[in-house]
Amino acid sequence: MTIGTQPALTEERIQQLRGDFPILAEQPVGVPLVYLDSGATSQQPRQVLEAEWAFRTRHNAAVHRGAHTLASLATDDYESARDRVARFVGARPTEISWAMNATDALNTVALSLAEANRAADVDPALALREGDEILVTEAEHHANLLPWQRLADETGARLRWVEVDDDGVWTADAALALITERTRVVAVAHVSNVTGLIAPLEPIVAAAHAVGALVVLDACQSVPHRRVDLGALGVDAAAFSGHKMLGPGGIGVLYLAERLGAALPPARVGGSMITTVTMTEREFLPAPQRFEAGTQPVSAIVGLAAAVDYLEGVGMAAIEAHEVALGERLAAGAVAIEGVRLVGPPPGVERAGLASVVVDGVHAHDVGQVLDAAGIAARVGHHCAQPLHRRLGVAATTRASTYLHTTEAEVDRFLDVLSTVRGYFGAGRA
Amino acid sequence: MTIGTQPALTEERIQQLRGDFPILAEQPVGVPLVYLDSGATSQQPRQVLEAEWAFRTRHNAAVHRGAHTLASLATDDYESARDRVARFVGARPTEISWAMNATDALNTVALSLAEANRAADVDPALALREGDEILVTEAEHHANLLPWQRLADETGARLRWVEVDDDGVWTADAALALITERTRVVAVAHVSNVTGLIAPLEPIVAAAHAVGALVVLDACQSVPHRRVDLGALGVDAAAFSGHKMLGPGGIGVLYLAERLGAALPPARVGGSMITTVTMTEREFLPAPQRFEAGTQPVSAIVGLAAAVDYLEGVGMAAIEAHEVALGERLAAGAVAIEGVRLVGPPPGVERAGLASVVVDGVHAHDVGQVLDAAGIAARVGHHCAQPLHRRLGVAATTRASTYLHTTEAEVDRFLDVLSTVRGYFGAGRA
Amino acid sequence: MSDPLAGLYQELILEHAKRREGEGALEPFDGERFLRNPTCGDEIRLRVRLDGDAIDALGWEGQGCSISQASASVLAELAPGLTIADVRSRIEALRELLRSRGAVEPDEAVLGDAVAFAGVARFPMRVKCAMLAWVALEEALTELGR
Amino acid sequence: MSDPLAGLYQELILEHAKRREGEGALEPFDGERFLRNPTCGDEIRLRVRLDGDAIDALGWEGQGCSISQASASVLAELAPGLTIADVRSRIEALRELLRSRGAVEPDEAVLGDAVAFAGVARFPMRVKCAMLAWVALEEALTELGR
Ligand SMILES: Cc1ncc(COP(=O)(O)O)c(C=O)c1O
Ligand SMILES: Cc1ncc(COP(=O)(O)O)c(C=O)c1O
Repeated sequence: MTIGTQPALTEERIQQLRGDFPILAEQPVGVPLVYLDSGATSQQPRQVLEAEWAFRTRHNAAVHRGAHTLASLATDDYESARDRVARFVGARPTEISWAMNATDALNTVALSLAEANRAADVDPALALREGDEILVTEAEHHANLLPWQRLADETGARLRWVEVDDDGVWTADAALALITERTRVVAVAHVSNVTGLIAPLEPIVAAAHAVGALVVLDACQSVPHRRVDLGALGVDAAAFSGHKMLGPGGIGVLYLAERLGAALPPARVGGSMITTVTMTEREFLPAPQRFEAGTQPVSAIVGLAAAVDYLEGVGMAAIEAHEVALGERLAAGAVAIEGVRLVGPPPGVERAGLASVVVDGVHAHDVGQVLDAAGIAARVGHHCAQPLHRRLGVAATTRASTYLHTTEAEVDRFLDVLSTVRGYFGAGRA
Repeated sequence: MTIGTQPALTEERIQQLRGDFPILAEQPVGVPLVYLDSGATSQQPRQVLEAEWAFRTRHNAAVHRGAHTLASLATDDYESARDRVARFVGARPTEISWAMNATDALNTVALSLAEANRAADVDPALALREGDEILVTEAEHHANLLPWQRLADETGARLRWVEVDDDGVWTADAALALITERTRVVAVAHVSNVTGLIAPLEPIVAAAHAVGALVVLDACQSVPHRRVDLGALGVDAAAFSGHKMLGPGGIGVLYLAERLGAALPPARVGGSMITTVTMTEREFLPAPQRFEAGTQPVSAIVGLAAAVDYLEGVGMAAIEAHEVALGERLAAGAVAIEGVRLVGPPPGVERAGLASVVVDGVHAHDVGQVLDAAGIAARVGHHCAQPLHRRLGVAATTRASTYLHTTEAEVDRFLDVLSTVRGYFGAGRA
Repeated sequence: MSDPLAGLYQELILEHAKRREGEGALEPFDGERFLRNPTCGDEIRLRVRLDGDAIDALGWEGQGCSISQASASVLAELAPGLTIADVRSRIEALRELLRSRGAVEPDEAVLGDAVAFAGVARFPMRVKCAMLAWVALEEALTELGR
Repeated sequence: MSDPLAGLYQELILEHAKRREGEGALEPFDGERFLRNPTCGDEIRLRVRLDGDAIDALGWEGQGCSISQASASVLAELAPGLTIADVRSRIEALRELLRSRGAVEPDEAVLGDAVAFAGVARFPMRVKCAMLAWVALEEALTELGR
């Protein structure tokens, strides 16, 4: 069977792919590792490690600076990586610049808007004034909330948010009701890292653009797991992290649509992003260089491009189909366990390949410990989404998140162990 | 012979160390590579690559978040790396936080000061007002100039600078004359990346602290090449980059002395640096976590710690002695060539292991090309120090910069080829 | 259940996590401290009443994992009647035990039921949970200048 | 000198770098463009005078490496007398040659002395130097709406 042009992720195909991931053979607690924490950070296939090793032992040099051959080879690797990452998300190469992580990329957008707002001749398209509004959702990751809180505080704009229901779900209608002439920025996660909810982007982008607001997409949980065409989506900015998409840590991607990249001042200033500098004045290069002050994480960028090649080799459509099925299996399995509450869309409604649960009477940390003892690496805590958890009435949840190497058997093992937790702690007994 | 407790870098010892650097055996132009561009980015020994490979294939996980064993192993690696990097520069672990590169770290200090300045109850120690002054030198790298230009613009403070002489050299006296009651920040490079000048820090720190000014040190060219004890120097903040000290790209180090780290608000906000977040409020963790928003470049940090171990194994005193000797050899050799002008301290005055030169009548780009054809990777351009070059009256210089693996023979080869350049372009002929 | 877990969740711990000795808002009180473990969201508000140089009573309210709750319960049982100096040295003893990664042998005479936390030493991510109430007491005493 | 360098610095280039054909501030002029190569600091200020559909004269001032200076000189020799359309297609031809990494054969009938820049194609870091004056002319024409 094929999905798109790639083979479907059958059990056999997955076993073959797992061979590429050295860490999956590790046994940190003495039993086979069941890695269900790809939503926090993903594991890297040998191909990524090898691409970086080759770069560092053969082409490593400062890019876009020297005239020597090594520098030229490094620059070629660097720009080729940019091209591949851009193509992967439907962007032009000049729309892609680098950050430390997605958090940094989102901060860059907010800091740059603050900087634009301080300019003597503020571009009206970027101006934020008292009475203006920035719209987020109650389910955002702190990385896509705090920068906007601060931008609102600094500019006098008001931060508004789309509320979620008891399951942590929000709707397009609720969002559209809050997009008004006052809205200047709409910042939203494409896929929630807690609920697995897939945001209804199309109407939101249309409504935001109709009132001249910018749309900033937190694509951390979408780009790694499904085909995302940022150009087609029409968002103005987007951020995602290499370490969540089989790539190395230390590299985030900032997408700025051409019109925004041309208008935005840089958040970080320094070398390699200027044309002319005097002791009192500075002029900047156009995007993307304008947003790349100082020496960039070239090896990590090369590794990220190798990850993108790997993902394309496997096929994003095949990955998405596989993970959506696993997400459904997680959701359906969780609600079938007595005393386990599922967060996010109910079974039968599409979700990403992750599920967060609450076990009645047992703290998430204890749930995680029981899972860990069985070799299952899941994440417990507020997943950097405290407002959402407060709304759900819990301090912490337990999250299982999948990737292309996750098997049905691993999901079932998670559900099995989950079903033993309450018994172990005597919860549910009177 | 030993220097400190380590063997001196004799020819034999260097040849042995060179075996650790795979790239030094490469021949990008078909002749042996003479890498004299460590000042831009350094090459990595196998030990650094292997440490990262081991981390990524055995312990990779999100740190300080999950409760699972892999996350615990990763967290141990991460904090152990912080401890080693801190010890290497005479800092407490809580005084070390991570950045994308040194540029990012310097921007963080300036952005955080701007943020502190906007607070309702500005800490008087951090306040910058009209009439206040920020002091830099005319020789700064753009990374240690532009952030201060912008901070001055935003706060109304005045940017002042220590002027350099015709060789690009400045003196303690010139600096001290500019440190007054108005001075709030003194930002200076420990070692110049163009002239190799070693800043007279002691009197500057004393004078700055006497008037209550902060001292921010650009340690990019010092920490990799000599023993630097930031605690003993008494600076308030410092920045350096992993990629210039045998470590990987994508990791910068921000040192904030305890008193400053406790007072400064973060520049980047997001996950993993907060205690409590609501939809409108946020409270931050203490330093260093406060300055570490989002997923950190853990593998690069592990690699940097391996680089630090490697440097300590070789011995910083031995490295410094070796490179100071090479710097003198470069300087003395350069001035002996007709039509070659040396920038920075003259031979006989201590300089770091680098030298920048101007070849009469030949553009630096052409000089670099002739060197490259001979396998010599040197850097040509303004080295991110346009104001300095403007003062020197040239658009670009050619810089050779050394490291522990550089041999006298390599320096001599550079000088040899340099001496042929004018003949090749017919410069000097009438 | 597998071995490692049994080392962590000793019967005594599970029992204390349910018993919650000392839970409730102590009145009147001399010192109070609120602490939060940002990693997992454990919270505790601990109050202490003194009687001269000794701890008269402890009360706490909070939420968190079984380790943190049990640890508060154990402390509330152990501390009353002890001198401040004695309590401080026992807090230090627990800290040393938990940070030892298993190298230190617990002393029941000093730690009472807290010896049951010896297994936590092998789970570095849980050390903060087990220390939470104890650090809260330590800081409350310090704030009182004691 | 070693082989690769000879390919880059052909005699013709070194000769043009010294000759500096067309150097000077052209007066009167129709279009002007200032360009800078931030990597190495090469600068050029290029002026063009038109005569109907044709280039009447070029003048330039600038500083930079031998490649960029030679390339301005070659252009100033080649362009006058050609139609705008013709010059534009020759600029495109040089761009294609330089970006080809050696895959494209230079055509002397089209490029004149600029065939000497064929060797630059193997030095990607120098392509911008060789194109600087040519891009300046292209942009000056575009600004004139031609
Ligand atoms: C003196 C100095 N400061 C700052 C920097 C900037 O370092 P990075 O590019 O790693 O941010 C450099 C290196 O380019 C440097 O030499
Ligand atoms: C939805 C979402 N946004 C933002 C982030 C922050 O990403 P990073 O930590 O790589 O900056 C994450 C991951 O933690 C995430 O899941």
